[in-house]
Amino acid sequence: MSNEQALKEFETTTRAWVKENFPPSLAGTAMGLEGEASESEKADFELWRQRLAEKGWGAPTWPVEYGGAALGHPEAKIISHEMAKIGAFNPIPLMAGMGVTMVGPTILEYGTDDQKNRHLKSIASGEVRWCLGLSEPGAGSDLASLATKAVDNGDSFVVNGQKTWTSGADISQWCGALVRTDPAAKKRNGISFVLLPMAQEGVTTKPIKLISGVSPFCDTFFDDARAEKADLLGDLNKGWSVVKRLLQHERQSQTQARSPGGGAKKATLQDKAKTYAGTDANGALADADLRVRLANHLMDAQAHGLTVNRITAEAKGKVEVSAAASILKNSATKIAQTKNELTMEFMGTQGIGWEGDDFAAEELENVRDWLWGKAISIYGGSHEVQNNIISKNILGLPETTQQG
Amino acid sequence: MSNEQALKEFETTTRAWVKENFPPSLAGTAMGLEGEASESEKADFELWRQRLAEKGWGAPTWPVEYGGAALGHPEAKIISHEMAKIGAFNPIPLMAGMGVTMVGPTILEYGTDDQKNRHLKSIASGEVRWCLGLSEPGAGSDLASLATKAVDNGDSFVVNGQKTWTSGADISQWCGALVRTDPAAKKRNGISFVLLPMAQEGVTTKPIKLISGVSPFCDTFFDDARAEKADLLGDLNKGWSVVKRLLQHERQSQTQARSPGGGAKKATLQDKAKTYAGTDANGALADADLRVRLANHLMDAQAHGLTVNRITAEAKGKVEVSAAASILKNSATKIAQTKNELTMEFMGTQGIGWEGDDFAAEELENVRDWLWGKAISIYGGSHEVQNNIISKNILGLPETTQQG
Amino acid sequence: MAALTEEQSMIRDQAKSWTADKSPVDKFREMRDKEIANNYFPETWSAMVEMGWTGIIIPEQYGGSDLGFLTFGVVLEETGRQLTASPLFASALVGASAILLGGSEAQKQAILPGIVDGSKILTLALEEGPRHAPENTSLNAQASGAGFKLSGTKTFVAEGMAANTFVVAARTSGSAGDREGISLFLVDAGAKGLSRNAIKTVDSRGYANLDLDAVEVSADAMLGQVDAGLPILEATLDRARAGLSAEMLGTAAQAFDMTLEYLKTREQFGQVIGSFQALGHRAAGLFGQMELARSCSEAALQAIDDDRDIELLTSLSKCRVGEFLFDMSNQLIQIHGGIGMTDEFDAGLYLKRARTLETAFGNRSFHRDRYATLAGF
Amino acid sequence: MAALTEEQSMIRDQAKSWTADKSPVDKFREMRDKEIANNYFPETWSAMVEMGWTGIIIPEQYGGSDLGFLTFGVVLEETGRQLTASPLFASALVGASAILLGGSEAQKQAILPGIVDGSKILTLALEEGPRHAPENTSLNAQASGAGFKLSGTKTFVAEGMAANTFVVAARTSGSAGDREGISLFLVDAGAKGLSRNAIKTVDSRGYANLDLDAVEVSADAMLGQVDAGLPILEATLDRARAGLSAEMLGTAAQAFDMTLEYLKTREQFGQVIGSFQALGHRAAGLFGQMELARSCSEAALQAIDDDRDIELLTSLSKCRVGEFLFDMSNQLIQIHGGIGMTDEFDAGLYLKRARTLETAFGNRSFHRDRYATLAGF
Repeated sequence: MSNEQALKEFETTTRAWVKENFPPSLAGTAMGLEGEASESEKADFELWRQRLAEKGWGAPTWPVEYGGAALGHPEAKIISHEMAKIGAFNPIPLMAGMGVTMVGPTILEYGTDDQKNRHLKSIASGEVRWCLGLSEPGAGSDLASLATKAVDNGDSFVVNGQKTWTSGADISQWCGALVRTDPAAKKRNGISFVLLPMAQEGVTTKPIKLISGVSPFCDTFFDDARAEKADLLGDLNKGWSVVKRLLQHERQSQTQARSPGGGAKKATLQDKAKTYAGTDANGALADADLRVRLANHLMDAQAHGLTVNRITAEAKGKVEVSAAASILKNSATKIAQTKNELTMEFMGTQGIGWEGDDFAAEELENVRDWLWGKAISIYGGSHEVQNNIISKNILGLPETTQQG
Repeated sequence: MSNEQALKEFETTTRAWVKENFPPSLAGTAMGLEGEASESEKADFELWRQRLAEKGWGAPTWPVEYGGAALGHPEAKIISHEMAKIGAFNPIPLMAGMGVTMVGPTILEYGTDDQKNRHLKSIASGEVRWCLGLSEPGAGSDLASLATKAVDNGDSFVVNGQKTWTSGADISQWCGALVRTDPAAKKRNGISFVLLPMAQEGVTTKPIKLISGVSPFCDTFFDDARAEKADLLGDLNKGWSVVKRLLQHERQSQTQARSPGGGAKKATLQDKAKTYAGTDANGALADADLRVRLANHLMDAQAHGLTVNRITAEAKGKVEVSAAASILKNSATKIAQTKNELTMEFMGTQGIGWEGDDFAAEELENVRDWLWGKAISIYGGSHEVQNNIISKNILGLPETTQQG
Repeated sequence: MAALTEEQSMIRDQAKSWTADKSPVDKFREMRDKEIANNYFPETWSAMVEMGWTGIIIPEQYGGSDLGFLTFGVVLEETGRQLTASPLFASALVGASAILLGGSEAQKQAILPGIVDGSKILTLALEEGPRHAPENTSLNAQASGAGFKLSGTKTFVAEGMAANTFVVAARTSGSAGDREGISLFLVDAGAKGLSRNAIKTVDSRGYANLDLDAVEVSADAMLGQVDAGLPILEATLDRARAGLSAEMLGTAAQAFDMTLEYLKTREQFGQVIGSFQALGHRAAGLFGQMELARSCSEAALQAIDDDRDIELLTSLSKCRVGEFLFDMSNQLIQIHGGIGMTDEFDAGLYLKRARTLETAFGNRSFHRDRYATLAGF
Repeated sequence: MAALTEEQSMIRDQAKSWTADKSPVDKFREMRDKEIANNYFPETWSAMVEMGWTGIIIPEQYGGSDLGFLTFGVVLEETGRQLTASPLFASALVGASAILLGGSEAQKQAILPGIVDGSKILTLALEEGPRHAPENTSLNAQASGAGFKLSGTKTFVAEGMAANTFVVAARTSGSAGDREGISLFLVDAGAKGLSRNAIKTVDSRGYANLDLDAVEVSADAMLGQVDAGLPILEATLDRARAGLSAEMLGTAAQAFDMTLEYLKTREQFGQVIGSFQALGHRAAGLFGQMELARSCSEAALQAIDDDRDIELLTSLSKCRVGEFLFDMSNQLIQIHGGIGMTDEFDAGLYLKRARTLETAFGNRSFHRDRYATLAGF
């Protein structure tokens, strides 16, 4: 059977399975089942999670022994696609926090058999949520200057220090933390990556309220917290290479620009602009100045999408893959932020609502997106750090003497 | 008599003198009397130069004893203004090369009495043209790394090395040159400023052809050239402070943005744009995209003009002068370059002519302006150097470790 | 700053020290968090009245000091720096301008002293849709007996809950888009048929939506002549734009100062981040924008005082100061990095205020278009 | 580069090494300085014919290789890099496209083999004013006996002195602005009443202005149907735009490479200037623009080969590659500093070429407007 035939067949069986197993009551609901849900909805949700987990579809590309389904990326894509078609979704990656997207893949690469056995299945089933303790108040873009230290204490490390921007720390059960194990070594040496449970006396969390009003992150304090030696991921003092790989997984998940045109159901950006700003006799946006910038934005977005396609094609083809992938983070950021600003602009005074019935839900949502979106150029390698990387690693320009 | 009354009176007498003395045959001719001129025009031109020189109006703010008229800046402005009114002009600053604008003022400040007596009058009369030997092939923005050296030889220095971008070196009689007199000292120390005649065996010049097709600059080679010790300007090995002042004089002459609207006679930029690109039913520029950028450009120009006015007002007023002057060079540059690009754009295929009757004189002139204008962000402190200055001197940000 | 008179310098110093001491941005945060009624502290307002700020553009015969718009701009720049919330701008600048430009002598005598002593709080009720378009005014004013009956809605009315008098733009003839047929009315906040509700905006200031249901006003409630309100309205709007630009400049200048301070103190990779050339050059560029914006802002205010080129210069000012505030508020967040994203830090307050001010009285796009039209293309 | 076929890779390698060896930018400079007739070297043209480049989009039955536009783009990128001058683009892409899209079988057989073997040099004579506006075509075509008489002028005709056949857009009915009424004619360069003169442009390439004075053409000189030439013309223009974008990308990419090399070798303040962060970040930004522009260029060429979304993607490509070339050509000069201003150095050649290409077949503004219209706003 050819590869294409096999995929076709997989698609057919997947479609049938999803249709049979997805509780119709959940169709189109928010993925995380946030806010109020009825008891029956909650039960359906849990049922659906269990069915997915049993099938290994929470993390379908992982090995079967660790809770996955040992599928390829094309198959995983088919699963997503078939779910989307009938309003279904895979809630497990969200429920696992950083588990499915970042911690799990890194454990698969660097973990001992023991670590894989103990941690991966509960991630792939969505039962254990993970957070990541990387940034510190004095170590953001310059992660290597971190100060949280872990001292050898026989079977375990004793961890002291403060982490910040730990996503979902207040609701996570486990944490992957970057700690300093050799204070005498130079910055990037002497760092290790440890896994530790959050439910212990030495760990406290404090949510950080953001300008958009939500608190998805925490300050996390380690005060004689314990991490078992068996939970050292990778070699002692070699945590920098572990975290570099981890951050690659993060960047991969951030390079997709949100499609500005939107799907079939949602009004396109240009249609919304026309609704708010009006049109002239030829159907063109009445605000000619806005029209120019909207056109530039849509071109940016299309150029970005074409570049993603090109990279995929190159990867399949015989020519060497170009360095274009390095530009995607900054490009995606610009597109997302510009989209939000343009939307603010054409909505005018309806675009600056905070809450209340005087604003449509979509209007308020854009305000939150706009504020939240300011972070895209900061986290996961800031705009400036990306430029440093391109300049140095891709273009081969010499490092400035300033860089640590 | 109040100051204002005195100025009013000066204006009246100036108007009368200019009317009486300016040869009407020269009205509106090009200032440098370039290209073909009849013998009688040349004679009239020389007559006019002599009359101005006698009056001290070649460099009106200089002391009378050095060929000036000891006037204030307001009076000097009145002279220019009254000349412009009837199509007259002051050809001396152009004839003196860098003499009136840069060398002369610096000699006035740093020169010995002997130097003042020997050099200034012939500058103020337009009889001796000066060039400046500053940049070198390896020392442009980083002027302090210059290599041309001057070795003590009793009464004189022996100069060896190459200067570049010496404006009008092939037609100048004298040169002010920055030379290294102490090779052992650190970069900015060990540099001196000497004056030397160009008509000597050790000096050769080679015009540099520019992308616009003209050759206003030269490479200048010193091969055992001589500069008299009596022509050392400022102290030995202290030439850096002399040149700093010199460059301030240069920058002052470069901060005026050309008025984009133009005078009463010339068509405004927006009128020209309308002619080439057409208008819609409301009289607005048909190309809405161009219209936006043209509006931005005119706003830039007006904001720049208002800033120049503000700085003048502040200098007169009681409050401390703001640091706004530091931004004028980059601002003026942006305006001049944008104006040329926009003009290219709306002229379309008529905007890319090189020569010939198929293009109007004004179209060809814009092409030359456009190409020449690319230099504005390079010379006299490049765009990048200006930003370094603002960042360091005005905003007080620390020097990067890279800077020499 | 332009060459200020001694009086203007004094007022600037007073405004600077009062806002920094009595009404710093922390005070604004407190107002927001405690959800103070009408979104400003009564004592802030009293202090302003006491300092005479409410009378800056009002002639002496009506109790003001007649110091002019450039002086008002000096004060607004400082309130803009600290995000000081009050009806000062809405009432003592916009409201007062409408009366000064369109009011009869009787109206001036009846209203202006009240603006000065703070007992009257005026505000302009203009907008009916999300985007600024004065000539599209549609709120219906039907002749009725000796007066008019007003029906329709107004949105985004600044200090709309605190105001006791509204200057309402209404249509007495023609239809949306016609320049003729707009009239201005003074409407009491307690008038029968008028209801208002507070709207919650991202900048946490006081705005209201109004609903007018056959609100009766007498003939002498009209500012100026019937159907001829647009010129008064536009002149009022230009004063509003010039004043708002001064406030926006202050907001942006404070954001610049905060950023510069951070560049000088925050360390990364072993040195203060201001020593990274890319950031140093960015700061230099922002500084350039700021100086150019300041020239535009001052020129617009001066133009009103001198009564020349008002339209062109106010559009220039709103557009260029707006551009600087837009860029600066984004860079305020970007350069501060993660800390800039937290509600605890002030950057978000400035960013949110920036976008709100951008929408008021015409955004950059509106003024770019107007500037081009005024310049004849 | 997209995932190229083996054949495309081979052609790219051949084009790259041939242009670098036989037609580097020095060769262009020599042509300019020696004022070579028709502004290209005959041997350059023969070599191209020999390598089969003239037949890349022409079907095999007419002597071509039918490899398609993506392949042609691969070649044009390399000629763009070295500023190689020849009638390749005007004749074998634009001229050939017009015949392929509008020609009868007889016309194809009569002309295409000549394009392939280089004996026929075609070019499009379209523009009549300084700004691209195909539907404004006004050159008069009067029915006369069995044929037409053409009268009027054409400007900025690429390779207009070298061409022996013109594809002339003329108006057979209606007036400027009407989409109906335009017809396309094949006109021999030696036709009675046709005169041409070379114009000297900033990029030192071969362009001509044409004057047609009652030039007689027979009915079978028409491409397509009478009055229905615009769709053929527009489809031809889109092929021209896609091809030109590929050439522009090459020109800009070479400017990028030159600049990057300079950043790595030029020293100032004791270190190579590429280590200054502000310049490093600028280079990173330009690299980003280049990668995005490349995706657009390749997508437009591919769209023609696939016959889908041609209009949208060619406008995207001309606009975005144009933007990159504009910025890159300015930075080429700026980063090189003084040396970049000298005629001796190559930067000026690229800058001059950049602005000429920008005007051809619609500038960025034209295509931004067209993109927005196609996208429905």
